[in-house]
Amino acid sequence: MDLSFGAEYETFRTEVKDFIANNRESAPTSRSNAAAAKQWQKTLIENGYTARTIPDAYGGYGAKPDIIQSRIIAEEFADSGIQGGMGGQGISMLVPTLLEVGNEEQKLKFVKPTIEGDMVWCQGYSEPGAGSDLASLRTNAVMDGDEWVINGQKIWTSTAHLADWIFCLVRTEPDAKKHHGISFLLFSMDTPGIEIRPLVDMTGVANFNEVFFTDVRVPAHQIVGNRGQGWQVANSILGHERDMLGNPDAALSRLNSLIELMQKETIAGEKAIDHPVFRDRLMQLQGRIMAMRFNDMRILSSRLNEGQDASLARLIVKLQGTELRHDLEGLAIDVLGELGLAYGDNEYTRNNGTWQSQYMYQLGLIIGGGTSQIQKNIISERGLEMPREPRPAQ
Amino acid sequence: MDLSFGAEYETFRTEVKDFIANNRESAPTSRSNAAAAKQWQKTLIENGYTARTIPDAYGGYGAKPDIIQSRIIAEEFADSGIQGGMGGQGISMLVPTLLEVGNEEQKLKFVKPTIEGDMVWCQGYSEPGAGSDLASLRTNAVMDGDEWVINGQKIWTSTAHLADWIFCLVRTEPDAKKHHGISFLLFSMDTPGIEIRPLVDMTGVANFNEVFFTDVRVPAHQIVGNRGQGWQVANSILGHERDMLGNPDAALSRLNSLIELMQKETIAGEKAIDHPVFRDRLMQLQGRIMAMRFNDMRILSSRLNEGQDASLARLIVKLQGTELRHDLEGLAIDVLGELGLAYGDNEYTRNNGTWQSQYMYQLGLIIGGGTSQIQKNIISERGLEMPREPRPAQ
Amino acid sequence: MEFGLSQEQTLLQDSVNRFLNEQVPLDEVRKVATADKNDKAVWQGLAELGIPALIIPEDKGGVGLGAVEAAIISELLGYHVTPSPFISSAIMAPIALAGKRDDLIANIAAGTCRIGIAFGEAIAAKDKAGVSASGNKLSGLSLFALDIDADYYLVATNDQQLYLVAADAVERKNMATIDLTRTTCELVFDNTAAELISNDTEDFNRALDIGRIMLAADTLGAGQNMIDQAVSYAKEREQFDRPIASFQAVKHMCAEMTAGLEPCRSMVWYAAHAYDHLPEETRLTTCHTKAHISEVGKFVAKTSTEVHGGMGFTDLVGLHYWFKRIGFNRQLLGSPELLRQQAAKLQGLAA
Amino acid sequence: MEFGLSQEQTLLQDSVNRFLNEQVPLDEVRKVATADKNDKAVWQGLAELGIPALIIPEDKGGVGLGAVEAAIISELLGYHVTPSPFISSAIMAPIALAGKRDDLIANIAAGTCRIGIAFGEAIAAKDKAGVSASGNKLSGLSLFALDIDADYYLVATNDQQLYLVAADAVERKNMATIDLTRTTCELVFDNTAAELISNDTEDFNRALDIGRIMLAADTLGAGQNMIDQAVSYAKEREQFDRPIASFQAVKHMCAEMTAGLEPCRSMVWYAAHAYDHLPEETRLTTCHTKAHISEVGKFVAKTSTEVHGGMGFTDLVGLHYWFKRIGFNRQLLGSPELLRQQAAKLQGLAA
Repeated sequence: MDLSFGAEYETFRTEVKDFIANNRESAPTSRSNAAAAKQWQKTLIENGYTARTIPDAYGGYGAKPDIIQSRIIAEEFADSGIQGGMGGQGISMLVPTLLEVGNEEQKLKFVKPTIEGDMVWCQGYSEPGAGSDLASLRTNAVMDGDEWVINGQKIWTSTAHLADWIFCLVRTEPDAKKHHGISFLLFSMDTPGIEIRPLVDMTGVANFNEVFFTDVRVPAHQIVGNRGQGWQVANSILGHERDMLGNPDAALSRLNSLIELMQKETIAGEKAIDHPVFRDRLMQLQGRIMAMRFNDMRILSSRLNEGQDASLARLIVKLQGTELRHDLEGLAIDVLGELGLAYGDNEYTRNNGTWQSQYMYQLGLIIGGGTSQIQKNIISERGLEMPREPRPAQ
Repeated sequence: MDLSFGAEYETFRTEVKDFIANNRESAPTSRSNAAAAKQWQKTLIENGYTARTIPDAYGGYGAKPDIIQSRIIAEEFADSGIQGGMGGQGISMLVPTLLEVGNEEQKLKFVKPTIEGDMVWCQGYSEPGAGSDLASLRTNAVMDGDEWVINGQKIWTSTAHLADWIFCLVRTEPDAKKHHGISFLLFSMDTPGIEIRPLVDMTGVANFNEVFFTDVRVPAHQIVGNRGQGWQVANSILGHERDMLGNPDAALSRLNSLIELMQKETIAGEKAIDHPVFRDRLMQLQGRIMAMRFNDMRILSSRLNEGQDASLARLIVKLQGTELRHDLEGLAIDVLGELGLAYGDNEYTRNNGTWQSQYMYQLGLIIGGGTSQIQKNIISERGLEMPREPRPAQ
Repeated sequence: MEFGLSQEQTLLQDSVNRFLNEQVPLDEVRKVATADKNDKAVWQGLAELGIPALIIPEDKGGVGLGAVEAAIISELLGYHVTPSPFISSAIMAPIALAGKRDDLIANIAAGTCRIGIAFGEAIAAKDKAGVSASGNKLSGLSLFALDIDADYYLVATNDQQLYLVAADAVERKNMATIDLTRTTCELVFDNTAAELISNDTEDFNRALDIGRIMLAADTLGAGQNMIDQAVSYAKEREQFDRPIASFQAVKHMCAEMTAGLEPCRSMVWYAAHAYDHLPEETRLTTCHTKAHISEVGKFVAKTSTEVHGGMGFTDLVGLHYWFKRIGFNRQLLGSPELLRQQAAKLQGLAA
Repeated sequence: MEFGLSQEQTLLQDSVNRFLNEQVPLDEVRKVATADKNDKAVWQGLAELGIPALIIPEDKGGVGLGAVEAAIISELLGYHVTPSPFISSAIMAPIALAGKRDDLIANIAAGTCRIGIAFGEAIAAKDKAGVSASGNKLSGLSLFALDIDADYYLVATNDQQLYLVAADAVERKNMATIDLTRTTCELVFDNTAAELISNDTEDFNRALDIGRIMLAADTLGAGQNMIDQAVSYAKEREQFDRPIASFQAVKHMCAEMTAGLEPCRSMVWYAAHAYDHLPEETRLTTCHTKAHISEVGKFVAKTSTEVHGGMGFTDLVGLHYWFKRIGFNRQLLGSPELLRQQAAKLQGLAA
């Protein structure tokens, strides 16, 4: 067991710290405009603090992959509170996909503007009728001359109203088996025939959109991989998304906010932290978070050290992490009692009303990105090698 | 809403109380012999305090069924602490079955000695390979001349070592569909070829047995119902068993013992009841028990008042009641800490070690009589009309 | 012995249910919730059915029914997430004002007067809030008082005395909560004229008891609707070429919700019956009823949303109205932890 | 950065696992448990593998390994429900006696001396029990002391001073518990001669910390075995013409157990590593580790029994040995509630 990253990496950490200290002034804030944000992103790329391992031929920094370096960068930017590299589904999902399975022309055309923030993407996967069973999607694209003609509807398209382009799964081979009839297309959100409707969710905010396609015409070459291979193309990165959910560091940070809250807030004149039942629930959560943080360390270690197997540890993160967060936010509401009900434009909300909004949003995450039920199927089938449910007789 | 049973029944209650007061001396105790117990049983039948609704032609008291009278009798005997009518699977399961579907000869031959305690029965349903899927049972009976020849094995046969006779499900029609190939046989446990092995369970006690049959020969006429109808015969009373599990009055009595315990026991010098976390768990259980007791009142009411539907209330009793009891016994163990570990021959056990033995036994009940998983299937399919799982493709 | 609804009670239930189904479907609730409208038209409709007069004695202009009838109406209002001042104005206020202000009670019965409830600080005072009385003047702050459109407020002081305050005598600010089907407000008292209604804390507690039973009934109804919606959605929704209702995981989620909620119906009936007929059992039963149903409700709210998958998370289906109503009921007039603590005290099991 | 087992640690694990698989299968455990035998032969076998000497420094006759190695051995002993005085004699005693009684430590390492642990009353004194010292004499009562076959007992007084008492100087009675793979006893002190080992409560706490980590590791192993058995049983057992492992309800039960237990492995590793290398994190991590794993273990014990159906309830499969071991570990050296209370205190969140 060796929990340190070693001297070499501590040097690297110092470099990152120095960069942050020296460039703090240039970092954009919530009040900065888009141009400032893009300028900062370019600075980060030039210094290797984002798009670090993307080849410079495609606009990246071109370093060889190093998980610890990436982690140190993430830690230091998070600690400093200044803006790190841009996120979004284009950068986190499309770019890795293109680098993995895109053709040279696509890499040259799309990667650089995407990572530099000039090209914002949204993801067109889920449909109203295709959730857990994503491969049953029905949005279809028919070849007409040298164009695809797309009709159908997507849902849960989080940044559709801001996006320049979309990467989208469509059914192009209606006669093939369901996983083999899908293609992965890229097209501009300015293409005629696209309608975006904001999708208000239970938090009261439109975090997502519905997107409708009516005879949307897309050049034939804007396909990633071959016709009918879209499912494999999409799956080459789906694991990424799952890994992003259930992060124990975020849970720890929320727990610490809750502890602060409980030290401040009173119930009938008594501090909430002195209420033994709430305190016991708090400690239970702290124990669960601790377990998930050490689990996370084990996953990191398995990626660094050959021969270490943390596959089960990894399979359970989304399930455990989202339930944990939901429970944590729920405890805060219970601690606050009636004050926990305050929401929206109410001066009595605590922590900007995030206890309620996160209580609901985390329930959304329990459902999204593979519901808890799908997660349990995956854990039992892939992790424990239990049989799939038998195919029903027709 | 009228929670009283009315004046007429209060008169009846007084009669029962008087009987108990006047006959207290004759009631057997744990030190009485079998003859005294049988004599008491006869007295109870003669006075209509057990076998009340069984026709006098078959040895019963011959009253018309009255749920409230039965309940008053049960309540008064329980309250008084004196021995009520005999129990056992012969009296509670076989007799109602015979009265429902037995032929006249069987009723005349078996009911009277059974209710008088001269004929003790055990039940031969479950097999090692047939638990939740009881209808897949494989113990078989082949007709040879005018006798059945039985081979196979039963399990969970609770009073096999004490029983005179067994009522037993066997496969007699191997070529029929599984629910249609079963017959319901009665035979003496003295028949050659029967071997009984005690089945020790996790509580450390042999509460059950395994019973092995090797060429056991049984006269052809000892069948209830027709060949192949055994499944229907057995099911005419299976509901009875399920109703006996999860009784909220028993839970209430245990809760009261736990409250007493918590008022007496100390943890590091502090009374357990003053420990807010344990007290909160206690109160949660009290709330759950209250809910189940009122649920039980509703079920009783629906049997008394036409047009009241309590079918869902009834379907959930076994699932909720057994889980509740398991949780309750578990709380007592947690309250006792290390003392909760004491078991068997240990002077430090509390309540005769029943917290541990019941914690385990109630887990047995969660499993037995239809596991919690089967209960949830039943609630969703019968109660909520959700579809059965599709039949697997072969 | 009869522990179930009588024919009259079922008829009452049916008529109100029909009204709510027809006149206040989810679309109407949305309009109130999103502030295009307030709940006055709904309340007017319910007044025509006699709902504000439900438990007011006949000789005071009411219908003269009891707590069981009140509970089954509250359950229906929860089932339909109906915006209305039912619990505050039609139930808690008449109990508290009985024999004190028959004039107001008659107006409540007629639907021309609404009375809000400001009990929060007397149950568990929040930081910096709390109300105290000096002579016939109130000072202090009450948060999450029920009903922004009330004409009067029944205010409980920190020491659980009851005062009546006219709405126009007090500074009143809307307090937004997650539950947009109800309104709550902040009341600021600054030497505000008030009428002493009772200095017997038992009067405060009787009004509180029935309020808690009503909130429990509301959660029962809301939870039942969420289960009904989940079961029905699961039967329609197909994934992997079969209705998701045929998946054991989904079936078991629905079975667990049902197993939890079904006994709550009997519990609400019993608590309401005890309120009118079994005074020695009322308070303990009430504490446990609201606490237990709040816990079951929390589970049902989460689980039924999960059965709906992503649709449960959207505003399209509107399931969140029930989710939030259950969340609101959980905290109001005493959280489960507080109620269990009180249950222990009532039995001499806590100091 | 490496947070996982080294090759040496894996080899150690493999060799002990092989020994336990071959020499102490369930049938052997049953013999010890049902009192036909005691655990001396098992301990002798483990001594030949160097287990009693595991964490004793090399210059004291030991192997000189650390808490992580101790934890993976404890996990294995839990996995195989092995009867042995490992936690008391091989781990807690050498920590407490270090620098005080090197002679005994050498004997422990050689496998010729067993030391029991009587800490219960210093953690949470039970009614009428408790030990006090006067001069070098002990008086009082200690319950559930570990190991009926010990040569000495390390006794903690109510004020957490550590004393060593020879077994033949004290009245000792067997205390039967649910877990027949361990022995505990009642020790009655009546002006009993004792040797003061330490009056620094930190010495008591260091021994307690590692004992708690070992119990957590034992539950981890026992829980893992119960999951393994449940999964394997589910794959073999057929009902309704298919393996029950293909039913979603059974799959999800196994998935939930795995999701709960898998992070516990990392937690035990970390706590053990912290014990040797991160003193400022040790105690809090230890409290949470034992508390959390006790809760997960309780769920796994129940759920894996349910997966086995009736067979899980019988003695035939013997699953209950694991069930009871987990139950024993939960209460010993501090229950989850007590540990969470202590965790809060360590952070200044409780008085």
